[in-house]
Amino acid sequence: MKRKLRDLPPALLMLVPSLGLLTVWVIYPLIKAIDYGHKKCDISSRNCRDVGWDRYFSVFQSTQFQDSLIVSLKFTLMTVPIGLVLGIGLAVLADKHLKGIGIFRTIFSSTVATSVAVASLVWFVLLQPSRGILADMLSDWFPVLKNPGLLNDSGTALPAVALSSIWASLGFTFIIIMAGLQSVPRDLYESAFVDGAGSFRRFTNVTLPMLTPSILFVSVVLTTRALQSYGEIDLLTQGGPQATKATTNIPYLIYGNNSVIHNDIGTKSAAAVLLFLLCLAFAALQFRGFGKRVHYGN
Amino acid sequence: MAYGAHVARVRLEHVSKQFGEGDEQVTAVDDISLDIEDHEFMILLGPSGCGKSTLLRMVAGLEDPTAGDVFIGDHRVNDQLPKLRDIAMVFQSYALYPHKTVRANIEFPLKVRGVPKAQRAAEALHAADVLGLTDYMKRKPGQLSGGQRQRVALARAIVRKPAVFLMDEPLSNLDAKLRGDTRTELVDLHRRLDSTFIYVTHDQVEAMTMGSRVAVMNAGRIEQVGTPQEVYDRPASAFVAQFIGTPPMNLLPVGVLGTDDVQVGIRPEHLVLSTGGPLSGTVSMVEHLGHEVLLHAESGAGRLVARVDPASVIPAVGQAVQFDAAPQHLHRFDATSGVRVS
Amino acid sequence: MRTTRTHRFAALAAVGLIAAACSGGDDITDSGDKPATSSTTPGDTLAPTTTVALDLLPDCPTDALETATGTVEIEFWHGMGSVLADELQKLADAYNDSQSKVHVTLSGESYEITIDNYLQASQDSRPDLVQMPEYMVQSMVDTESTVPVGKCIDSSGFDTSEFLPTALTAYSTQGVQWAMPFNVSNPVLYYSKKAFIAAGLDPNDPPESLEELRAYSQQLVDSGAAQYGIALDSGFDSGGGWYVEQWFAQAQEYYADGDNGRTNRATQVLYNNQTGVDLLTYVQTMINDGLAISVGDNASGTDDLLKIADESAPAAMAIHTSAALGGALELLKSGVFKQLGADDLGIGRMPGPDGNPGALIGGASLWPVNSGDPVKVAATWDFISYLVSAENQSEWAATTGYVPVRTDALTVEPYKTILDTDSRFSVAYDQLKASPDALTSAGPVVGPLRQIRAVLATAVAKIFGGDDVKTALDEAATQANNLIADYNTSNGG
Amino acid sequence: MATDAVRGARKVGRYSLLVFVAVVVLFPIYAVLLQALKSGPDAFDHPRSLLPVDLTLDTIRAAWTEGDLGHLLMNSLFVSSVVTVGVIVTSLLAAYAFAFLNFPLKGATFALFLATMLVPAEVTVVINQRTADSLGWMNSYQGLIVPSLASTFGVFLVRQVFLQIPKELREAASLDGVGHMRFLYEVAAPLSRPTLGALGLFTFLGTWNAYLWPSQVINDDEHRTIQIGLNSLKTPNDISKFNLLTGGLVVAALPIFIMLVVFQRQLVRGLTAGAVKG
Repeated sequence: MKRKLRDLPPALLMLVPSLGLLTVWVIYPLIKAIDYGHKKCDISSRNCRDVGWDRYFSVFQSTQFQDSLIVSLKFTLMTVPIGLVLGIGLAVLADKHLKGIGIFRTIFSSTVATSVAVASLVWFVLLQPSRGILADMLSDWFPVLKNPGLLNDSGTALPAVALSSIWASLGFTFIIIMAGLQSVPRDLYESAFVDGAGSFRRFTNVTLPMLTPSILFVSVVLTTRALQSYGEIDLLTQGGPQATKATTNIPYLIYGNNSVIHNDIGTKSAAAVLLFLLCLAFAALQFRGFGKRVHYGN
Repeated sequence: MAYGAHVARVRLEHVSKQFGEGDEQVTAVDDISLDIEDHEFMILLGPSGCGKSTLLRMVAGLEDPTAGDVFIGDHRVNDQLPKLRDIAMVFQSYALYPHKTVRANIEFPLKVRGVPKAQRAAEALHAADVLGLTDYMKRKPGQLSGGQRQRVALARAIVRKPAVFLMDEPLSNLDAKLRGDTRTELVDLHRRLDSTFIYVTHDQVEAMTMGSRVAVMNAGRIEQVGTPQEVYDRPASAFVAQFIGTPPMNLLPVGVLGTDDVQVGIRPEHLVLSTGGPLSGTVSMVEHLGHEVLLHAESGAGRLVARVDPASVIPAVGQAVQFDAAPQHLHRFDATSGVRVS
Repeated sequence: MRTTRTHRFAALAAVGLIAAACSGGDDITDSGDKPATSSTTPGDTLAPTTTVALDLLPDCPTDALETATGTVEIEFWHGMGSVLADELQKLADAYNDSQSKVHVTLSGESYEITIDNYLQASQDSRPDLVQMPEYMVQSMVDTESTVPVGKCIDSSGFDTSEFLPTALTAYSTQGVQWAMPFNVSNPVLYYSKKAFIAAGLDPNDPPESLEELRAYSQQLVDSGAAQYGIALDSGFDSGGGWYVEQWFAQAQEYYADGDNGRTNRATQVLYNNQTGVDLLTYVQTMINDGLAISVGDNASGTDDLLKIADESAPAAMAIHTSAALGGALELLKSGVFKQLGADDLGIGRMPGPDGNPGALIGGASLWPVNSGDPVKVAATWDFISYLVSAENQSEWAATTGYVPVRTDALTVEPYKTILDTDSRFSVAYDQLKASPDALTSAGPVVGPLRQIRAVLATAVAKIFGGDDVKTALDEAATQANNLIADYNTSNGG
Repeated sequence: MATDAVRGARKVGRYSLLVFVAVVVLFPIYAVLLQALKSGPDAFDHPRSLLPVDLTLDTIRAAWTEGDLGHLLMNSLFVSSVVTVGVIVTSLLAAYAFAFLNFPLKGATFALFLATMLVPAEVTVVINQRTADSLGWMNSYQGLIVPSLASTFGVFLVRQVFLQIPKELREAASLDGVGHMRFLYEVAAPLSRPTLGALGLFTFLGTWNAYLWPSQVINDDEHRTIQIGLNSLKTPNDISKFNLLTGGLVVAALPIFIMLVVFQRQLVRGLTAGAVKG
């Protein structure tokens, strides 16, 4: 007991910077946002009145939130599994002792250097229907690239944003999975080989199980990114095409320039808190689903 | 307490230590009182989990006693920070700073205390010299062998010239040969230094060969304190009797060679082959160890082990034998408490 | 312990998702309390004309600058990007160099970010002057944070006789001149003269009415001169929102009640009336007949213009803000597009119902902020009056493609020469000048106009895609009326 | 066992696959780079040529001056560097408390730390903008830097490393009278250097790439960072600058690509540190 208290002053001193910053910039705004969620405010968000906590339910049930929730879920389902599979594929491909493999590894991890802004604008330059490089090169085979443009078509806009996002995350996924692969003890492969397991069986019985911590980590990070993606939407489609709002995900519903709740801090906060709960639920599901199957090296 | 002022008597009075709370509470040290004289080499001996390390750590100040008092010299040090207790400690894992050189490791305690650079270098060199480390001063711990690391840890301890040395199983990570050599060195070191040593081990050989006194601990209590010879010759309890000595003392079932409330113990060297002796059995195994032979026999009183002269006639396995023992070599312990009765 | 909690979370989330799937969809703007006015029918609730009590508004002590000691520092947040920002900076630098009483510092972002930053900021950290696009009028009034420019005009005796009436009216409601028009633009028709010639059309006689637009398009497509007649977009700042407002102005109809919100606070939009249905049915037919092509939301802002320069499937025309003219000509001059030079670009007035002239002004205006410091307010006014001088408006219009807010700017260099040598720069001005001086031509003033445009843009995009016109417009109108009611409840309506 | 011929064929197959995938992954970067290295009429040939001919730095140079990219880069560099150092310091301190000290509610406090990791920026940005505003930090380096100075991820990462430092090391030091701060900078921090390097790189990248917060807190040219500045090269009102964007992209991405090549090992360690120890 005494010892615990003896450590308290230094502990407080050491925690104060982080704890103070987190309190001011994360915890306080979170609480404040939860509070705003049941208020309605004027254009400057200063004079507010209470509209009741059931606002959270009505926001959740509103058409716009439901639509954007579906977009968010679709986007997550497009980016996470495909990103994972591609990342694992690249890593397995590059996990061989071949001459010059280092160059390929550098190339595969290169997109980690692109920010959301850079990656999105790269794809903007590629996909712009009249001047885009890809649009120009491939429109004979894929007319949609030109008319109305991959980012302007209700059917292809979200997959196109997802493509940009998958590409941007590929380097990250590759690096993590690659590191996971390299930490698999070689004798495991050798013993599986001796046991007569073919390369596919070695992959499913040795590689994948040993990769579970890396896969869990990547999937949590990718899911969080997918659920919180804003920059790529803002730069590529601005939530459009408007007819279907095909890329208005929850963050864009909250922050998008032409969102109907753009100037309504109360509704925005309520939607943001709901997004937070969604992220929590996803993280919990992933840890639960994966948790028991994760093999930690130590 | 000032650096180098040696008042090295260590006194523990009714010291207890509990870990955990509520149902999960565990008593690691249970009301121990112990007096360690100045310049004594005190061994705390016991099986793992008996509380000996906890006791040592309370002397060091790394744990606070739940009850009781710890004195170093004339001062009650319960509330004193470790650095003020004039002690040095050698850990089982040596606890060397892996990123610092040998020299920096040895100098570090002095540096912390603000000893001037030149003096600190000289003293580190002296300590290194004492332990034969002068050739390795620029290496880092990772580049040293286990024995060398252990000596660096010792050097780091002696450089401070503490009143009390605390050692927590410092030899357990060494191989058998090195352990033997280091035992001798430690005894030598103790002789040369004007310090009290408190040494924790579970190895009775270390206890017997190095200690000026041994405190045998079991389940948080001290069973016996005495010189190694006393502890061996007159074990204060059945536990001590069995813990000290290899092979351990034969403990006969209650009633055999004694009364219903007394258990009798006989050391293997005191069990002699004697036709018509009171303990009969069948030889189950014969161990030839060169200078002696260990004879294992199954008897009505359980398994017996006798140490016999290799020059004598050794019975074969399966042969029926009888043993006897001189009355002065019988140790009697209370059947329920295990305490020595005579 | 941890797993139990995790389980509970997961279960909760699952329940939530299922509940979500089953629940009905209300509008998100209904999510507070139901506004009382949402059930009334459009047009019924015209309140009597109100005027704002001028005495209650902050004063503009323009002579306070005389009392200032030393240089007065003022801060100006604007929404200009790239070359426009550079040009604005040039004007400000010249101002700073020309006198020592006032020094202005510029901060530029997009309009959207400027708006957000301004609205979120406390009054203390707001700038002394802010530039706001035309759709922000009612919102800015409701922040009660500015000094009405009208008071400055009165107090300083500033002469506004040379100003375009429509430009001034755009920024006044209920008798108060709130802001000073600065960068005025309006949509014009951009077209490829080359395509017109190839189709046998007169490259100097662009279509003016919607009927002509259709006929021209037909001929362009039939002749093979272009794949499409016109490129349309459904961006909320252009084809999806703003242009519809333009067409209502050209048809001399109100877009919102309360005389476009200028006599009274608006409570309803009116665009789902017959005029709206006719207009958008026209557009839909154009697309269905292959005469027009939708370039979508125009998220990049230039998709429609680039369609004119497209090699493989060009459109011959596009409606786009006049503000882009300078940049477009510069781009074409650089020779990036081999098949289209700067001289091949034609500019015509925005084709509208019955070929009526007239356009609503777009662009933005200058709002002096009520900092509470008379000296700063006076200094801000000094800078405003500098920016809208004939000389500077001439300079500004010449480099940007914006329309001068005053007629005498046309007679001053460098704009004068440009007009003389390139008539394309005068089109936007001419159609603005020709606008009738009526409230229908002043455009709607509605609190959440930005959101209303977004809502309409969705409807327009749906109509482009083939949805029923009336249904789409009605849906949008309902949603817009909700927004207005919701806004009015929260903002002293 | 496979024959040499089969093995050779496999090798060829594997290399072709590697090359093909590498081309696909690199294509966007290559295409944009190529676009940036062309100017005027060459930039928009139809059909577009992918051969590196007639290259010029004109577009990049124009983007550099037009977008004031030098200034933007310096801002990003300054902000990212300060945040990196700050995060390392705050993470070290907090991680030390969690790893080496005992105090009431330690578990709860740590859980609170971890929980903040899950709060999306979308929830906090609006309120944080207010906070920055009331502190007078709009359009300032403080506004860009201070809110990012604490990193839950950093605390978590450093704590993991600290937990692997033998307890005896701390005990030995405390017997010598080494205080917490001294142990931190003389023993614990040096021992975690690889992780700190990784954390630093990770933080630097994250700050360099930040988009949402800088766009909300900065409203002037003086403090704008490169990510936000890029958007001004894509401004809707100015059609003439279409190709400048590619030049800007190259300038914005280049420093990070160089960093990636130079610090590849640290980067990998930084990214994997979170994964391996979950």
